[in-house]
Amino acid sequence: MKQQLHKLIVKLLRISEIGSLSGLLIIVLVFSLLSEHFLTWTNFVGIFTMTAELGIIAIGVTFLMISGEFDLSVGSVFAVAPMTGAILMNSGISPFFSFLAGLFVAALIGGLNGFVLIKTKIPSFIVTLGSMMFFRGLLLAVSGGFQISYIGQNNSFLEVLGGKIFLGMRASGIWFIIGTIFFSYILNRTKYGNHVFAVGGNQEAAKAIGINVSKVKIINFVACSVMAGLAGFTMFGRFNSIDPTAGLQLELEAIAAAVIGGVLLTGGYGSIIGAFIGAFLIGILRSGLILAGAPSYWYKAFIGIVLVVSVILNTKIRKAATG
Amino acid sequence: MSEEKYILQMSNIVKTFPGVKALRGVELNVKPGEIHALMGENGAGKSTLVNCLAGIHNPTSGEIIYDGEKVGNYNTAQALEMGISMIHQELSPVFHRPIMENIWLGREPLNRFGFVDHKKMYEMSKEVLKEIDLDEDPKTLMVSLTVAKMQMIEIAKAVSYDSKLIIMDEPTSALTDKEVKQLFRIMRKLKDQGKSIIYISHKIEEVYEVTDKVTIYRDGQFIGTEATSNLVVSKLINMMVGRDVNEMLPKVKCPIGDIKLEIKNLTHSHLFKDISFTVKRGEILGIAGLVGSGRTEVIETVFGIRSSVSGEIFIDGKKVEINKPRDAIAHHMALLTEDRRLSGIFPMLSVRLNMVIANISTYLNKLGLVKEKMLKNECDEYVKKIQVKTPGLMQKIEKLSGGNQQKVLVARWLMTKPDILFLDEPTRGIDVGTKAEIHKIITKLAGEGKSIVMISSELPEVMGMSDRILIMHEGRVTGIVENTKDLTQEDLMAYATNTVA
Amino acid sequence: MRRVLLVLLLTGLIISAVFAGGEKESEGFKIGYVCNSFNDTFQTYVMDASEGYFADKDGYTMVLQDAQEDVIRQQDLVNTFIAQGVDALIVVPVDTSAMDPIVRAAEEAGIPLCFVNRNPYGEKSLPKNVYYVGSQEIIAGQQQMNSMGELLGGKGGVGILMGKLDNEGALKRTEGNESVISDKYPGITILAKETGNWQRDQGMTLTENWLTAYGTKLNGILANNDEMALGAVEALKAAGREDVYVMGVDAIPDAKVAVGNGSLAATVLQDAVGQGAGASDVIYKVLNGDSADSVTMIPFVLITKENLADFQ
Amino acid sequence: MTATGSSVINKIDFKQILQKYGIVFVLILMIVGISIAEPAFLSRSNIFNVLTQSSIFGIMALGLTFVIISKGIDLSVGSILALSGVVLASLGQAASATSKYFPNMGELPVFIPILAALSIGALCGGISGALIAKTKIPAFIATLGMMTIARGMALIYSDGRPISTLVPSLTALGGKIFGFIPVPVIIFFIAIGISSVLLQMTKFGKNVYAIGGNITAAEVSGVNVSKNLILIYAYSGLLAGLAAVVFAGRVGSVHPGAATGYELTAIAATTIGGTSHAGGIGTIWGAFVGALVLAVMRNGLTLIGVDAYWQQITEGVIIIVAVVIDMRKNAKKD
Repeated sequence: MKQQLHKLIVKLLRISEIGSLSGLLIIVLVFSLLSEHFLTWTNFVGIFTMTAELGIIAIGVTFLMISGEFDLSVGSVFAVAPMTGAILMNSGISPFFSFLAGLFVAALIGGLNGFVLIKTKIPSFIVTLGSMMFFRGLLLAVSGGFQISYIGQNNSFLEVLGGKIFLGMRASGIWFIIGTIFFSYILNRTKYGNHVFAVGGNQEAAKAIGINVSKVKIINFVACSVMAGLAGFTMFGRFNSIDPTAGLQLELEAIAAAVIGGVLLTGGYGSIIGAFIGAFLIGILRSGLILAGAPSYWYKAFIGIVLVVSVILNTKIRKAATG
Repeated sequence: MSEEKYILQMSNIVKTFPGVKALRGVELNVKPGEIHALMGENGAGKSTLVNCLAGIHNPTSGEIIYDGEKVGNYNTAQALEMGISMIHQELSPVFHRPIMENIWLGREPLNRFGFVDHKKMYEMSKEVLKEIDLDEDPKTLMVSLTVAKMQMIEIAKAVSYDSKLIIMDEPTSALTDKEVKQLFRIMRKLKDQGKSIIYISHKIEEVYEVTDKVTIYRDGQFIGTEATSNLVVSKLINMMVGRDVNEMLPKVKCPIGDIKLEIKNLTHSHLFKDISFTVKRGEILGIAGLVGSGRTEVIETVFGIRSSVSGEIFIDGKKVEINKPRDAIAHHMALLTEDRRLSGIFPMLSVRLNMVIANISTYLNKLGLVKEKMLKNECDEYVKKIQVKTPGLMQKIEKLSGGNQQKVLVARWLMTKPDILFLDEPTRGIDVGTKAEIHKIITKLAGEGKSIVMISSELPEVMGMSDRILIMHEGRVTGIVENTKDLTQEDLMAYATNTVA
Repeated sequence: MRRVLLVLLLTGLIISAVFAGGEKESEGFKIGYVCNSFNDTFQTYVMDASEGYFADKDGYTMVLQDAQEDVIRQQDLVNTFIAQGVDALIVVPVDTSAMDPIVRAAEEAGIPLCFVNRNPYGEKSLPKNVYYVGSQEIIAGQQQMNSMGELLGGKGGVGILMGKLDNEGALKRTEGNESVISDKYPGITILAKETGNWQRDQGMTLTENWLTAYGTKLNGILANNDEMALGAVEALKAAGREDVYVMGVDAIPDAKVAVGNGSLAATVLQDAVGQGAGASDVIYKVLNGDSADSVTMIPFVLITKENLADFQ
Repeated sequence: MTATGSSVINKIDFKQILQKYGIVFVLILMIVGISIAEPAFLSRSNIFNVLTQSSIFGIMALGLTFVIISKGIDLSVGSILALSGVVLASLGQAASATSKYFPNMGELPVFIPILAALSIGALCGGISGALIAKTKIPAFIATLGMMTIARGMALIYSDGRPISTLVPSLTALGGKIFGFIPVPVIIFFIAIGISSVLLQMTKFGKNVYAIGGNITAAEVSGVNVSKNLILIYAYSGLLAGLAAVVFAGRVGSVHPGAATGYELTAIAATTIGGTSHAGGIGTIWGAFVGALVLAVMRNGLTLIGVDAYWQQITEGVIIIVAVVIDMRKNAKKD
């Protein structure tokens, strides 16, 4: 009996999202005590919509981090992709093709990051720091600092990206859920997903088994960038306009979400559901503090503490689960 | 006709690395359904040979005939496809993934939508695990397994590839007796299925227990292949060692003083138990034993790198507490570690910094600044004294040869003016000339009244240098003997394999 | 070796490309313009107007620089301009409390300095050779609140979306909102006052949260700028609330469209063109030896659906 | 074996010099190019401008040099500057200030606010260091956490508002002595001096190299790794506090959003200066050169009238190029 209980506990601890999930529960509990408005459908929908963009990026970032690399340029891509789309749409190209073109540009940036990383063996932190600055600058140069609004009348496509759908939910929330399911599936159900884990977990072992490590890394950089671009488009869909400052410092929040969700900085471990929870937790923190009446800048201090505590907690849980 | 009977024939294999000729034209012939041991001292070339076979290296020249066909220039993935699997001594699984994904990594079963068929993978894994009698849920994460289990999974993987030839590089070094028994059972089962196993081990009793044939190498050369049952232990050892001990290292006797260091009942949770020994001033205590017998772990525990469960350490009769290496250094101990690259050198840093890092406090002036000139002079002095061949003190240490790197490390510890020196494989991977120089330094230090504990896998070295020899077997001391003229390598081997009559 | 050369070659190329971009110095006057941030949409309108003023005047060139919301960078840019020998400076302060060093530097160099849009001196008088062109921010807040008070009939609850808290405009506009409430509309309560950092998405987020927290008690939203106001409009649309009045400041094109379709109740035109051109005009006069007023106030105008046509 | 060793050494050729001093060449090339395009670049006042402009992120880069040599990273320095800065400003307000943080407090002796800034910086850094040393979480995470915590604390402490009107003795730290030597430059040079001495001539410095070079070997050689890690990050924080003093001196006011993104500039300066993220390699001199490259670039691009829109792009490219040069230098020969 006792042994069974122990087995159950270990089994529970082995769920890689257990740390973030319990953190989420605690925070939800605290805020519902602090504010009566917290546990309402509208609030939930509101938080979910807010979280969606961060979450979509966090999915890509997690996917990449599992294969053992970083991307600091996602915040810039978040603005570059919809900016490309907006410029094309305003020049009369159909919204759908503009959307594809925007994502293609995002994919190119990701490919470039991966390519430079593989070719020069510079740590991804530096490569993507450089491309973050480069593309942020390019944005400014192209836009002249102005936000670009969609001037056409064909709004249906933008509605699909970020419009309202039902019960106050926004399409971006749906994209977030679809992204989570899709990437969870890739990671857990496909051959490629196994290779991603193998490359991040043990590059040499992966090589020995004949996995093309460089290819996996480049593909993941592309996937990460495309997700950032998609997130940018949902934001564009919400506002019908895109600002060149959009997504500033979003890269660090996305990494924070991934890490809170249990991803290992060294790679080889983590889950998309974890990133989903991590992003949601950050969203809750942001809105819960406002609802509880704390000045909005408390959020900054809190997020740092949550980040550090969650990493320590995740490490401890992982140790306990694996003996 | 006879060729048909071999699954593998390697002949005239030569492998050179920059500056080293690791294999000088060796051969290896393995029949189907045979467990074939490879034996030899460290550096004999066993590992290089099997690495060539498994596709990790390509031989510089030579011929490999596998399954009746001449093969060459293949990589590890292709080797697996051909049916050659290797279970490495250092396992490298993908830790945070389940067993089944580790087994089928790279060849995951897919369903008709192109997704991984986890159910099928699970069933397939169950089957493979059953084949090797391993009762473990395929969904268990690798990281939560013991080393032995991970090894079994590696074997399962080899089985799943339907390998005809499985290479095992020292598979038992981290296993308990029970686990070893289980491994042997699986090996015999595989043998019965007609698979061949190449088995590398230092443990003589295991070789006799499980293998059919033994091939012996020495210094990159092929010495001979014999049926195990026809080979007496003494002949085996002779083939492995192959040279006269006394010729190489004439022992210089130094005056021996009082007891300097005493270890009492040192016990670690699982690595070793009840270790007690003493070392006197001016004495060299050799520690022999097979790889994995716990020698290194004992020394690392005394030095504060690992923590012990119980036991006491006395220096000059006074009990001391050592929890960190810096405690040990404060008690004038020094440790030359076994793995030079992992825990010895700072590869990218200068020779000078590598020398002084353990002892900077000595060269500080009142302001806490390093007295550069004094430090430089001292380093120069040591470079001269132990003849480090380096173009200058500011040279990066990774540019020096292994022997010179080792000398720098010796200098590092001598600069701390230690009374007790622990030397773990001080001459591993070092050319013969430098080896002799290091031996001279060690003898000289003993002459200065220092107490020295030296671990070595090379019996001639231990016998040539030591005053007394401590032998370990599976975490226990099996004997401490005086190094007299009558002592033979066979005697030591008997202790090391725990087969003393 | 080839790779090293290649890298150096590339570096050289970048640098020479950079030189190619450099303009040859011409005779006449050179004016340095340091913007707080090129990402600040309103400020780019001001900057364009300022540059445009000199477009048809021979012998005047204007150089634009971006302080990227960093006081130190702003100082560095001013010093670099001075080293380069500009004849006058126009500065949009990043932080109005941190302009002393810039004033001092201009004074030492003996060149005129004109602050635009944000006034480091507040009520105090300006030193010699230093000018200010802008609007009295407090008035924007008062105009907003007066109109809001009328719409609400003197009672209800409002939320204030503030800009960056360290910004004078944000503080003064909010102060204007509050002063009108305490003087004229004691029946209106301020439910919440939070910073949306001038950003549309943050304005939206805050509004969503307010809707949750205050529900129908929330009747009006006063935003320190249009970007945040438009964010609030989005949030209201999403929640299906059409009974909440939203007002912004700046009258950017998006906002005027929103006023036109009724989703935005009003915006206050801060005359970007007037300010930018006004600053250039001051500098032009000073450089030509004419006298200029040390403070030039450009009035605010409340834009509603009624008078929208006048501003298209 | 030994023969090959020495022959490598004797081959000191053009390539090696180029690789070793590549970044200095880049700097010289930039200076020469810019001076041709705009002679005003080489005026005395502009040279001091460049030095002043490099001082704040340069001082941070010095601390980051220690951190990166030890194979770590510190993302928190910009936020620590803001936190130390607002505290310093609140303690250093002049009696004439209109909105006083401590309304009933008189003017304190100038060393008190300075000491407060330095201690807060060192404390924040020390906490990051302790987290890294004791809980073994990656430096990236620990300092990312500290980055948002310190920024949040700065906002909370100052209630989001700038704290201005500092006492003249503080603003003097941003001014000039003898009418032409900027005090920030003097502070920067003193910090360079102290940091070089610390890194090159003390036991602490040697330990920093050892920890970055091979942490296991360092532990075995008796280096107190956790104590040194705490000291390394505390020193980085301390220098961020010093940068806050210079910031307050130059600006005469500190707002809680100050120095956002400076950590990346400082990391870039350190990296350009040849400090390797693989650990164990780097110099203070390099950090100085790196800071100069960035400052010269910014100043030069402005002077020769490059479109401001393109400056950020150029910065990104130069960082990558500089790191590529650096990687070539430290790469093992094939």
